[in-house]
Amino acid sequence: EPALIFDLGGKFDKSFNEAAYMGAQRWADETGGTYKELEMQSEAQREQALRRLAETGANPIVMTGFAFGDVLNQVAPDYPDTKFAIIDMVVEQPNVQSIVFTEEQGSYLAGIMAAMASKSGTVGFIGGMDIPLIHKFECGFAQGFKAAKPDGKVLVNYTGTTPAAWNDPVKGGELAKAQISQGADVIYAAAGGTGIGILQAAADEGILSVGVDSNQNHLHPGKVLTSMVKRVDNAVYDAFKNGVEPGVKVMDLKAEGVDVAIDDNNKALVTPEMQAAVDEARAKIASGEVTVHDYMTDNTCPVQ
Amino acid sequence: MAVVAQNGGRPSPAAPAAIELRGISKAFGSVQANRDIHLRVERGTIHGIIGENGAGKSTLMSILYGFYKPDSGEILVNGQPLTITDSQTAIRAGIGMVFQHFKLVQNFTVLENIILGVEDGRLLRPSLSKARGVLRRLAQEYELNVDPDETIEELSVGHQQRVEILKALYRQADILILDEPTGVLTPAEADHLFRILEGLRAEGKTIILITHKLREIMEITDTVSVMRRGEMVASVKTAETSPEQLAELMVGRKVLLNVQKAPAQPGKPILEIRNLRMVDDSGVERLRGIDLDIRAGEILGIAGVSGNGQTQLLEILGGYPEKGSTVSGEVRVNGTPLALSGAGCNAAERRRNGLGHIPEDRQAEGLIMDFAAWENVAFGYHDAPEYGRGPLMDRDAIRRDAEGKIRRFDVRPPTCDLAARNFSGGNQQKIVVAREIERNPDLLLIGQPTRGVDIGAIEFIHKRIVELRDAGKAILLVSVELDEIMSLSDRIAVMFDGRIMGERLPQNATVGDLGLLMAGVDPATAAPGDGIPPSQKHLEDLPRDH
Amino acid sequence: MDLNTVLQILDSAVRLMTPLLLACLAGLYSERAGVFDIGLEGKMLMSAFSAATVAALTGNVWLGLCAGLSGALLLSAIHGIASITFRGNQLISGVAINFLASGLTVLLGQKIFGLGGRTPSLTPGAELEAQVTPFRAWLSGTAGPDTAGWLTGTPRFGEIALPFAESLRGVPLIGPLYAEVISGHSILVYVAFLMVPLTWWVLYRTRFGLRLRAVGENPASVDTAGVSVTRLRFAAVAIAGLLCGLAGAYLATGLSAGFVKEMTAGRGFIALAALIFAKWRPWGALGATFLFGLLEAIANRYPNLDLGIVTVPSMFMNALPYILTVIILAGFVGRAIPPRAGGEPYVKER
Amino acid sequence: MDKMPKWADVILTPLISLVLAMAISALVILAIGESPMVALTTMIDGALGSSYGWGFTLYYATNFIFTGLAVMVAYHASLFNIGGEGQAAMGGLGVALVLLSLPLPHWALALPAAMIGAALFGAAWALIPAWLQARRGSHIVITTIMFNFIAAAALNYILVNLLRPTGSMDPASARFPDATHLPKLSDMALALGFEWGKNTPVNISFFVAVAACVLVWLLIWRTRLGFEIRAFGKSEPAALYAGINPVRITMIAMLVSGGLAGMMAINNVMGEAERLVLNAVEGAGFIGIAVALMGRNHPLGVFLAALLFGFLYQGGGELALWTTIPRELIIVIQALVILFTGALDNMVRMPLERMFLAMRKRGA
Ligand SMILES: Nc1ncnc2c1ncn2[C@@H]1O[C@H](COP(=O)(O)OP(=O)(O)OP(=O)(O)O)[C@@H](O)[C@H]1O
Ligand SMILES: Nc1ncnc2c1ncn2[C@@H]1O[C@H](COP(=O)(O)OP(=O)(O)OP(=O)(O)O)[C@@H](O)[C@H]1O
Ligand SMILES: [Mg+2]
Ligand SMILES: [Mg+2]
Repeated sequence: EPALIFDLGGKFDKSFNEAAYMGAQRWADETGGTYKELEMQSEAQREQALRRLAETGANPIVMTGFAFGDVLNQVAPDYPDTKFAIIDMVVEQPNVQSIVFTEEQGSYLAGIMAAMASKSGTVGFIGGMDIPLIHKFECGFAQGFKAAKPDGKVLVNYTGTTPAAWNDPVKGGELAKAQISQGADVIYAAAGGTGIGILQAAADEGILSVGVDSNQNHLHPGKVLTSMVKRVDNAVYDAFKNGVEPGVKVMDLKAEGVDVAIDDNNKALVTPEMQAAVDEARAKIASGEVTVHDYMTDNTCPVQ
Repeated sequence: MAVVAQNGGRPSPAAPAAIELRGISKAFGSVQANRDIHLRVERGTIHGIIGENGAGKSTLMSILYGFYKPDSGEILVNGQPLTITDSQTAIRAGIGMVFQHFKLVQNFTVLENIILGVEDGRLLRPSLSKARGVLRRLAQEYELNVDPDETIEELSVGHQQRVEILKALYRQADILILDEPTGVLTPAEADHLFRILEGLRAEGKTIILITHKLREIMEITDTVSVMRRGEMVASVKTAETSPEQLAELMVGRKVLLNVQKAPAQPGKPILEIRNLRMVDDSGVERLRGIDLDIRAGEILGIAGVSGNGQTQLLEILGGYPEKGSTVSGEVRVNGTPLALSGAGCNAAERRRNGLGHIPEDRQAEGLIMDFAAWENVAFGYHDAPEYGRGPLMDRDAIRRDAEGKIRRFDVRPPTCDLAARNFSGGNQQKIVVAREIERNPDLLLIGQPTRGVDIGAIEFIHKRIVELRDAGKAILLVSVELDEIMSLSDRIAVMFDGRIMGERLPQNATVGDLGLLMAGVDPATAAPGDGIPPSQKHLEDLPRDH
Repeated sequence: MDLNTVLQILDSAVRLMTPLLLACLAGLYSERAGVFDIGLEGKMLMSAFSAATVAALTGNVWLGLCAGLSGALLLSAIHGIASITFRGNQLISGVAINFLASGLTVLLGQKIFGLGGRTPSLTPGAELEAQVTPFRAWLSGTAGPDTAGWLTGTPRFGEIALPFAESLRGVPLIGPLYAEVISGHSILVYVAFLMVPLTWWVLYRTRFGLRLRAVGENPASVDTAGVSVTRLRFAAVAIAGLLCGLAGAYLATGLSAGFVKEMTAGRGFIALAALIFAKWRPWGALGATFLFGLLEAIANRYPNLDLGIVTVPSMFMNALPYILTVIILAGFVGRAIPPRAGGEPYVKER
Repeated sequence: MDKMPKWADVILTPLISLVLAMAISALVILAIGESPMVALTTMIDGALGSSYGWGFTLYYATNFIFTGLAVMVAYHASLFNIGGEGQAAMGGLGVALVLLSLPLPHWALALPAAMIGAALFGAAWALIPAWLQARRGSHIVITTIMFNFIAAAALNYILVNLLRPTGSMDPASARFPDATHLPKLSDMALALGFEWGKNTPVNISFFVAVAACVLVWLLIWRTRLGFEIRAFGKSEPAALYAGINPVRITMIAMLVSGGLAGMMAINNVMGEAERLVLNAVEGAGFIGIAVALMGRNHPLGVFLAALLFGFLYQGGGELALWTTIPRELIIVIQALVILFTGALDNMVRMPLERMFLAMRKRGA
């Protein structure tokens, strides 16, 4: 019986925990199987949860979030017969699969679309808590945007420094309005629950927004330019269905780990040229002709 | 005892009594504050109630005013039985009360305090202007002058009391209860109050007066009741009794009403004060050059209306001048100069060097009300070597010490575990006095030693002060009670407006003479003064230093 | 920085300060009556949740507002019973109320909507339709077909353009100020601002206000005047509940479109700080909350302050409002004296 | 003069209040369609039913003891320190800096060093609000709230930009050297020859916390300094009269308070995570307020209240982990416990007092 552990944000974080949940749910619906799921309550519980699951014979055990990395590194050797998969972090153990996403690539595509949709030449990025992972989104987005509009401008805001930063739609909305007043006409929200407020403010003010993690195009049909989807659901579904293969699994554009979502809700916003540009970039990234810099490698971003 | 205890139930004469209490009992938890009280107060009389601290006087009156609910018993007002459930009922029945601890809102104006609870409508403006008119009339009628727009915290205690009386009159009280009204007043103010009360009586109003001062009882009341331990032990016509008899009824033993002391044997100077000045943080000069000497074995009494700098003087000598004030001048104790500011100016340091201090306000300064009695005995001396080792305190040593003090000073109840809050005022004072006197200080500062304390305790405290003097110590006594000053002091200085107006020897001084000095009039120069202490003047009127 | 930027920052400050102002005034009523209230946060949160829930279910924001007010009032009642009737510790009661709101909102939200404590978005769309349709159907089923028409309101408070906003825009300075900053807010913003003079008037010009202030300074004075301390304090606590209710409803149905767990994000505590800052006075409350709103708006606008040599990191800019508060407090606002009887239950018999 | 026996006040009242809180909690659980019995047994089983549960309960309790004591000490000086959260976070920074920069060969050396680091940083974070209160009269409630936010921002900056090993996603410091790892209670039990609390985070810090309770008790009720703190807290004018320096007491009380809050870091940062992560405090600073108030500002009370909250935390965590009950239920239960035992205690006490009085009257 497989198991899934959610990080502190909780199963319904409007972000990647929720996506993981969707993936597990899809597997359950399709196969009729059952799985165990756990939500973390506190930092100290991580180890407890991993061990308890391993001891009750759950296999594989999938966990979301980099915060598990350290603990997993300690726990995995104790349970050599159990397979683990961790999302968003590399843990080098013989029975652990590390699933990482190239958010910078997906964000790059979103950046291109934003650049082409923007009339003012200014777009915005609003992150949740100011942590490296979110800078990865920001940096990819900026690179894509600059690739399409070299002299355009990206405004960057972060909501806060405490976990409350993920759940403050009011502040998100206000930040969006601040960016709008500085000319932004597309805003990329990478801020969990705060993002709801950002998308709302963008829709209210009649500009476009870009959702994140799961497909948020439906939240404001015709007003969300696209969503940078991070297919955590696919990763979880895969792990449950096909088992876990130790090593690093990179979910990049090629592996359809990240992408920009285009569906009925935003079809009208995506012009053929935009579609073409995205397709071209996607191909070039896949072929290696274009490399999108990953902020995490050196903590810097080549474009500002 | 030649007094007939008249315990209720007697047939009413033709005119119904203003107040009649039948079998009132009230317990607070396990404390029986009032037990089966019967009381009859005739209309148009002044009725005194006396009793030791904690006898239940305030409780009884609070019941009458609807502040507490009795456990049993019946109240008749003007012959009509009345269930007084809250103060509103009492007010409507024409009862007004001036509490021992005033019930005023400190940062409200006089006018706002007056109308509180009896506003004429939802909006304040009409009520305020009406009250202003009524107040002006009342002020003229009874000579109760207060500025209606002054806030309470800027008024002297005496004026605050006027506000309380005005409050009752504004509510058209027919029956006025005053709980220890003179405890905070100067003789002149007290006389004024009594004239007002007599005026009210002449109008047919009924007055109940609680006091610890037998002189007042004899002077103004028509009848007097004595309470002891929650019971009403006697009600008599004032004309038919004597202070000695009342004191005995009250305490249950004979009491010496006058201080017995031998002439002073002054020794070397202990305290020398030269040109002491103090400017408070709002720039007002509160002390304007004080010069005083006290010798060993001598009591110097400082008389004066409160608010003329006595508090500041005691605080400076005690080592804790008011925050933000600047002090200048010279003070020597035993010949060594004291630091008047900075790190050396510290109350703990002064104590180590042989200073004792009984503060004016025992509840706010002298005691930590929530601390047990034994802790309060160490308070201020908690650094003393005999109370512990190094940073640790030796509880057993302190308790032993406290038990001794409590025994020797007859603190009741004699338990050192009871919180200070739960002792009566008189016993609280005894704890403070025991703590400060038993250390045998070279110099003892005393502020208002017997305010609100019953006569039994006063007698005791006075005796101890005189004993300390006879042991060759110097004592500075500040009191607003002229009686106390005159009977205790070996020399009397009168303070007015931050200055020493003059010095007298008690045997040569008269109340009238001292009273003039207290009002700022020097009989020698006969310079006219307005008799109002500076705290009631507008601050702008006072000269400033910078 | 041009005029436009200034206006936009001011505009943002007005929005950001509104919930703070309402909560601050709520605290003012309560604490002026002698009841300390650190449960402002919880009451706001409860109100935000109830308002968003009912607005989502009925599609009518006014019903949502009523629900928000009731939700906050309910918690006020608990606070009143604990700290007035049973003379409990007011601080503990406030802490408990904050916890209670934080837990209950998510618990109930999950039970009702199954969205992990979130309510559906209040913008017209599929998510909302799914909630509203069954309710309207039920309503017309039980109360008659034409009643569904009652609920044709919007699920959210819209922005109100004040008269002449557009035509006056041309007037220098005042025109843009009026059009940009003053006009174009939700009705609750105007209510909040009107509350300031109203509170001043109530406090200083009415009988109720006089008694309210007295009960916070010296309850015995009120009691001996024959006025019920309990009733006055309950009234004050209830008013505080209503104002917190407005604040919460504004957060969930005015500023944003729906409830997200913990969405008050510490604003109740900031309001408390503003109250002390304001020295418990209505106009002071306006000034203090405006300052907080302004500081946050500035930090939002300049996330990375580039000072030429160094770039101030965003973490610092995020903390700037708090740092400035401390500095201002230390430098300019002296000792704040709270109502004298604050925090103490009124006990006649020791 | 007591209205009822002391044992009734100290034991019976809280117990009945607790039962009431649980009864209401049961109603809430019923209302969301779950079984209160299952919930209760899961909680008790998960928190107290095994050495494993106890291991976690005591771990959380250790955190709460430190923050509870911190609030308590300040409270005795009538200072309301809401800043435990920030001070504990800063304590974590102190621990991390000490352990990452000093080559400490053994935990027995590392523990005192880390304690000093934690206490110093926590105290430093309390120092500014204390100074502002003592010298400038800035209200300590506001300044400590502000300092919580500022601590969060500062820590965020330091972890992300300074302490984070490059290439790591996680805004956390590097792991502390192995030599500095604190012995867990389970290791100690093993050394004594039995198995207890395997894989639980409770560690030697628990004993430090217990020792802290005793020391704080000594400080407050047995030393001259404690006497001054309490006296100052009860009455400032009286303290002045007695020669107690308000500035000094304010500073000392807040330094001790901040130091205690900071010391929490030896449990969660050094003992459990063994590295500094973002938001390591997880609200323990705020729970400390409830713990101190419920513990009636006495170390023994704080200890018991911390245990109660440790139980609620762990039991609640188990509930959320292994049943379908949402984790927010725990917050509701905590709220009800705080409300009934801390604020509505008179609801129970008043009838009890009346009962005892009636009994005594009949007896007498
Ligand atoms: N609020 C109260 N709570 C509990 N007990 C009280 C309270 N007030 C008074 N008592 C009790 O009632 C008794 C009578 O107190 P009361 O204040 O009426 O005495 P008193 O005669 O006015 O004393 P004093 O001369 O000091 O004013 C006291 O001994 C005390 O035990
Ligand atoms: N909680 C309590 N339990 C028992 N007795 C109490 C309690 N509180 C007060 N008392 C009693 O109340 C009596 C008077 O106390 P109270 O506080 O009324 O003094 P007071 O009237 O303020 O004194 P003073 O007249 O000097 O101002 C004392 O006898 C004291 O023992
Ligand atoms: Mg009394
Ligand atoms: Mg009395």
